[in-house]
This record gives sequence, C-alpha cells and structure tokens, in this order.
Amino acid sequence: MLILALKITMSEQPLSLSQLTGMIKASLRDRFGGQYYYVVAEVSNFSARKGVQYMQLIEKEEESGKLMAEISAMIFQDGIHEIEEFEKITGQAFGNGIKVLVQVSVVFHEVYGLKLTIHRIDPSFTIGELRRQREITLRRLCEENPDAVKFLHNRYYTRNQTLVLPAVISRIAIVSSEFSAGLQDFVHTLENNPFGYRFSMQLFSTKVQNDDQGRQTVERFIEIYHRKDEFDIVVLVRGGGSQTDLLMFDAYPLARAIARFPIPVFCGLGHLKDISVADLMAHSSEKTPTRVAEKIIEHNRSFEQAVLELRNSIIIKAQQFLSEQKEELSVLSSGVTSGCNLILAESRDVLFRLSSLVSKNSHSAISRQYTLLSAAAGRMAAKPLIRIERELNAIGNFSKGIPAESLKFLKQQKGLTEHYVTVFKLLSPERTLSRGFALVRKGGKIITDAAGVRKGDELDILLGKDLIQTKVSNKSKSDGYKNDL
Amino acid sequence: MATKMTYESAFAELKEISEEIENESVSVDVLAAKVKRASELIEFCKTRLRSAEKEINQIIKGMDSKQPSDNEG
Amino acid sequence: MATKMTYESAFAELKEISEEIENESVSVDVLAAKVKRASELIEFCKTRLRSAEKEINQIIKGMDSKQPSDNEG
Amino acid sequence: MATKMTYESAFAELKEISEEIENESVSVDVLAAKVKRASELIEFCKTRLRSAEKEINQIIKGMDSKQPSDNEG
Amino acid sequence: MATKMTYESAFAELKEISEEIENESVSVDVLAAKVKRASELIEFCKTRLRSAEKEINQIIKGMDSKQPSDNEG
Amino acid sequence: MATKMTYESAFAELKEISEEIENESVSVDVLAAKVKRASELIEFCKTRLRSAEKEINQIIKGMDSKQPSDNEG
Amino acid sequence: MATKMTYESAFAELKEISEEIENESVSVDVLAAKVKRASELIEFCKTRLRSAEKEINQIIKGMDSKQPSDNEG
Repeated sequence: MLILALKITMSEQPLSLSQLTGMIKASLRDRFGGQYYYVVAEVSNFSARKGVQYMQLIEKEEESGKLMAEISAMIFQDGIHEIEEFEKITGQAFGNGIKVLVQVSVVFHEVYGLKLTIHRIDPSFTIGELRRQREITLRRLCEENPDAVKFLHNRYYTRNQTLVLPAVISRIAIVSSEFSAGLQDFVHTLENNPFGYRFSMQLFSTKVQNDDQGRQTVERFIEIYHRKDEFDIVVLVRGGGSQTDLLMFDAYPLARAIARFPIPVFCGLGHLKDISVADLMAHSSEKTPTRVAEKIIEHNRSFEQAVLELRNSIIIKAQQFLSEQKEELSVLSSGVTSGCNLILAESRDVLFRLSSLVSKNSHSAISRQYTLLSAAAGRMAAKPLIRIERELNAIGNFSKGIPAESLKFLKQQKGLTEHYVTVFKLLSPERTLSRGFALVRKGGKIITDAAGVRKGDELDILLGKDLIQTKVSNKSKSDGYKNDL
Repeated sequence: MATKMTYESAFAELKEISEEIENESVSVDVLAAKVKRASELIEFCKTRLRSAEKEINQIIKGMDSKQPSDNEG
Repeated sequence: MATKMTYESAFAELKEISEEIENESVSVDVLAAKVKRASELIEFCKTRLRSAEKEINQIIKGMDSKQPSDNEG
Repeated sequence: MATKMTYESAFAELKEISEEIENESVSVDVLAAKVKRASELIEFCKTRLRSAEKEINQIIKGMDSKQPSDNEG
Repeated sequence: MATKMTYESAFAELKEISEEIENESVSVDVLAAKVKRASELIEFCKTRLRSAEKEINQIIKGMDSKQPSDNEG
Repeated sequence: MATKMTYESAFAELKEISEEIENESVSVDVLAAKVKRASELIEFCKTRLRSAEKEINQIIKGMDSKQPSDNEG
Repeated sequence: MATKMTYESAFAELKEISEEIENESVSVDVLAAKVKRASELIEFCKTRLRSAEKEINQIIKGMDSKQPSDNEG
C-alpha cells in the first residue's frame, strides 16, 4: 500500500499561499514528477462533471472496515476510454464500491490541491477481486444457512429452488426500479402474450443502482414476505442495456433473502458476464427480464397444453369407449344369434338321430326275437327226434341183448348139468366095481375098516356081478399100495 | 291259446322247454306234448312279433311322412 | 298190456331185467317169463317212441309249412 | 300330448326310451307302445323347435331392422 | 317126481349130492340110491332147460318177425 | 324395460345370456324368451350408447365452439 | 362451479377423469356426465388462465397510471 507523505517546510518569512503551494508543487514535481504508480484502492464518491470523472480512492481495513486512507482521483477526458474498456471487459459498471488496480500519477494543483490522475485501469484485477468476493459470499451463505443453501455436485441448491410452482402463474410481485427499462420489457411481454393470459402484477420499487449491499431491495422482499399469500412468484428484474451496478446482486443479505424466500423467485438481471449470486439462489434465472416473462407465459402455456391434451384424450377415449361398447354389443348380439341357430340345429340333429335310432333299434329288437324264436324252433325240431332215435336204439339193444343173454345163460346151465351127468357116471358103484374094486361085507354090512375083522370071521366079497363067500384065515398089516395115488 | 299270455311269458316258457329238451330232462312220455306246446308258443310269439312289427312300421312310416315337411318348412 | 305203464317205467323195468339176466341173478325157472316180459316192454317202448316220433314230425312239418309265410308276410 | 310337457322333459323321456330300446330292455309286448310314445315325443320336440325357431327369427329380424338406423342416426 | 320141484331146487339138490359123494360121506349102501336120484334130477333140469330154451327161442322168433317192420314202418 | 336398469347391469345380463347361449346351456324351452330378453337388452344398451354419444358430441361441440375464440382472442 | 376450486384441483380432477376413461373404468351410464364435468373443468381452467383478479387489476391500474412516466422518462 502506498501512502503519500507530505512534508511541509517552514521558513522565516511568511510566504504567500501561492508561493507555498508553488513550493509544494515544485517539491512534489521533483519527487513524483514523471513517475507512475500502480495503486490498489476502492472507488467511492464517483461522479462526473464536464467530461471529467471524479472519485475518492479509499482503503479500508479488511476486518473492521475502518478507513485507513483516502485521496481524490480523477480521470480526464482522454482516460474515459479506459473506463469504457473496463466496463466492457468486467461487465461491471465502474463506480462506488469496486476495487480497482489503477496506474496513477501524483498531481498537485494550487487551487484543487493534491490529486491522483488515473491513467490506466486494470480490469483483470477487478474481475479477480469480484470473483474472490463472490466466493466468500457463497461460502458464507452455505456456512450460515445450512438449512437453506447447499453446495452439491458442483452446484448450489437452495430452499427457494425446492418450491413447487403453481400450475398457473398469475399473481406476480415485481422487484425492480420503477424506471427500469427491464421492467417495461417484462410487463410488455407478459401483457402482450399471444394466448390472452391475464396477469396481476405489483411493483415493489427499489433502487437497483447504488443501493448499498442491496439493502433497499431486501426491504422490498420483506414487504412481499408479509403478503406472501397474494403472490405466485416474485420477479427480480433490472434494466437491460445500460451498464449498471451488479455488486448488490452478489451481496450476502439479498442472496440470503432470496435463498430462504417462501415464494419462488425469478431473476432477470440482464447481466452479460458472470451469473450473480442472486441468480444462483433464485428459483430460476434468465438473462433478461423479457426471457423471464416468456418463461412465465411458457409455464402457463404448458399447463393449458396439458389441459387441452387431457381434453382431447377425454374426447378421444370417450368416443373410442363408446365405439368399443358398440362393437362389443354387436359381437354379443351376433353371438346370441349364432348360438341360437347352433342350439336349434343341434337339437334338430339330435332329435333326428334319436328318431332313427328308435326306428332302427325297434326293428333290430324284433328281428333278434325272430332269430331267437327260429333258433328255439330249430332246436325243438332236431332234438326230440334225435332223442327218440337214441331211445329206439337203446330199446333195440334190449331186444337183442336180453334174448342173447338168456340163451347164453341157458347154455351155461346146460353145461353145469352136463358136468353133473359126468360126475355121477364116474361115481356110480357099478363103474367102480368094474375097475377091479370089491365090496367086503361082514354080517350083511359093508366094512371099510379091518379093525373088527378076526380070524375065522365069515366075509362076503362082492366082485363084479358075482358074490364070493369066504372065511378069514389070517390078518396082517399090508405093505401098502405099490401105486400110491 | 291263452289270452293272458304275453310275449315275455311265452318266450320264457319256450326257453324253459327248449332247455329241458336240450338237457333231456323231458320224459319221452311228454316229449311230444312239450314239442307241441313249444310250437304253439313259437306260433304265438311270431304272431305277436308280426303285429308289433306292423304297428311299428306304421308309426315309423307316420314319422317319416312328417320329416320332409320339417326340412322344407 | 298195462294201460298205466309209461315209457319211463317200461324202460326202467326193461333195464332191470336186462341187468338181472346179465348178472345171472335170474333163475332159469323165470327166465323165459322175464324174457317174455322184456319182449312185451320192448314192444311197448317202441310203439311209444314211434308214435311220439310221428307226432313230432307232424308238428315240425306244421311249423315248417308256416315258416315261409313269416319271411314273406 | 301333455300340456305341461317341456322340451327338456320330452327329450329326456325320448332319450330314455331310445336307450331302453337300444339295450333291448324293452319287452316286445310294450315295444310298439314305446315306439309310439317316442314318435309322439319326437313330434312334440319338433313342434317346439319349429316354434322356437320362428319366434327367434322374428326377434332377430326385429333386431336387424333396427340396426341400420344406428349407423345412419 | 315132485311136481313142485323147481330148476333151482333140483340144481341145488344135485349139487349137494355131488358134494356128498365127493366127500365120500355117502355110504356105498346109499350111493346107488343117490346116483339114481341125481340122474333123475339131471333129467329134470335138462328138461327144464330145454323147455326154457324153446320158449325163449319162440319169443325171439316173435320179436324178430316184428323187427323188420320197425325199420320199414 | 326396467326403469332402474343401468347400461352396466344390462350389459352384464346380456353377456351372461350370450355366454349361456354360446355354451348351449340354455334349454330350448326358454331359448326364445332368453333371445327376446337379449334383444331388449341390446336395444336398451344401444339407446343408452346413442344418447351418451349424442350428449358427448354436444359437449364436444360446445367446447370446440369456444376454442376458436381462444386462438383468435 | 365451485368457488374454492383451484387450477390444481381442477387439473387433478381432469386428469383423474381422463385416466378413468382411459382405463375404461367409467360406465357408459356416467360417461356423458364425466365428459360434461371434464368440459366444465377445462372451461374453468381456461377462464382462470385468462382472468385477472379484480382486486389486483386495481393495483395494475395504479401502476399503469405511473407507467406512462416510465415509458416517457
């Protein structure tokens, strides 16, 4: 940091003020003349007068914000293009609150005093600085509002983003400068939508330039918050075209308010370069207010489209349903007709079959009976005659057998009788005597045993046809028959 | 011939006689008489069959004569 | 000849006589008488059989003469 | 014919008779009567069928005559 | 000779005599008488047999004379 | 026709009848009556369908007549 | 039409009706009524889409009176 020290030399003779300022001027020229310095500072009290840009360059203590140095500075006509270039590159209006790296020379003027003349402005420093500030703000948002802001997968999620948009957006709270061109674009676009949608809009007017940290804008949000039931969404728009202060949209209080806001916030800030912190926290953000308006119309249009689609689908389905019912009816109707014909035809067929069965089977029953009868008759004819024949045979057998047997029997009897004739012929005494046997009689009786015969007994011997009378002279035992039979 | 005789009873008797004769359980004394009875029964059955047949033919003829009118009507 | 005699009884008696003779259990005294009786029984049976046959043939002839009319009638 | 008779009952009886005849469980004595009954039942069923058909055709004709007005109306 | 004598009794007596003689239980005294009786009995039997034979032949002749008429009649 | 009948109930009954007839589970006795009932139900359903169609067409026409003014306004 | 109805509820009901009809869970009996209700809901949504609440219109009027100065300044 560069601090300009001024050394005042005291003399004995009072000098005219111009003498003194002349001396200061000479001294400063000696020390700083032809020298250029790069200085980092913050711009404040920026103003322009007759082609010259005036400002205070200040330095604050980072923590406390206590002012540590301040000096006037200006940019002359020939340095204007530097501002233009700066604003073009950074997308940020050159003005109060921005931090800049500038090339300055120290100038002393007898009337206007000590001033720095800015020759060049380094836009890349400011860009870096802005980015740094943004990062700090975002980190703070996450740290201090863990319930409303989260950083996940390389993007920020806020509570406001989780709010569900109503099917139709019609009540809009607008936070904008009353005189902003962006507001006019927005209102114009909405009111002239081609679908005839009507919107009710209420403007919550705020400064969008030189609003310190967007404090006034936050107040508008608080106002809306108290009437939150009256609005579908909040639209934050800023005039398009002219370079304006974007710093307020990176400021913490406004970003926090948006992130936590209970009504969806649409941003249309018309910025060119970086997306602001406010954009990141909002429900949705568009490059321009006109685009926001278009998006709202689109949203409503898509609802209407959905309604129209439902209408068409209802009509189509209803008609389809009716025609299906008609079709089904006619199928049923023809089913009934054909079923009837089938039943009738089948019934007739079955009847016919039964009828011919009855006639066929009754005939066959009768013819079977005929067959049975004639079989019985046949048996009747054959069997008895065979039987009689057999009986006749049997009788015939008797008529032959009985006489034959009788005669055989008689013959046998004859044989037996003849046997006896032979027997008795052999046994007759005459026959025995004729073979040399003799009968011995004692005292007129035939004896067969010699035990009672004694010497001197008189015996009659009958031999053949002759009788011999003898007297026993001796009696002795016989030697037996020589021819023992 | 018995007026109360049915075809069934006649046929049953006939069958009985036929079996008796076949089994030779009929005495020669009554054989001729049995055969005579059988012939009477056969005659009776045939007469019955003939009349039933005639009657049935009549009925069937009646049905047939109506049938064509169904197909045309 | 006995009027009450049946073919059955005649046949039975005949058979008995035949067996007696065959078994020689008939005395010669009654043999001739038995044979005479047998011849009478045979005569009786034959007569009976012949008449039955005649009768049956008659019946069959009667049945046959009606049969053709069945097939034609 | 019985006035209370239905097609179903007539048909059932007819079928029963037909089966009896087929199974030869009908005596010749009643065969003709059964056939006569069957022919009456057949006649009855046919009459019923014819009248049902006529009635149904009438109804269907009535339906058809209304149908075209649907397509045009 | 006894009129009441039968072939059976004659034959039986004959047999008895034959056995007596065979057993030699007949005394020679009565032997001749027994043999005489036997010869009488034999005569009786023979006569009876002959007459039975004659009778039976007669019957057979009678039957035979009828037999051919069976086959022809 | 029943005043309380709905299209649903009529259609359900019709379907039932149609299935019965198709399954040939309808007796000839009641077939004509069933067909008559079916034709009534069909008529009823058609009338209902026609009136629903007419009504819906009216509503659609009403919707369409408003639509062009949307597109133009 | 219900005064408390919102686009959301109207749209939800509309969707429900559409699904019912698509699923054919709507009876023909109530189809026309459902379509009628749908047309009313559609009408409601459209009207709502295009209408601004009077109260807030007033505010717009207030804005409009300021607006010209914006456009001119």
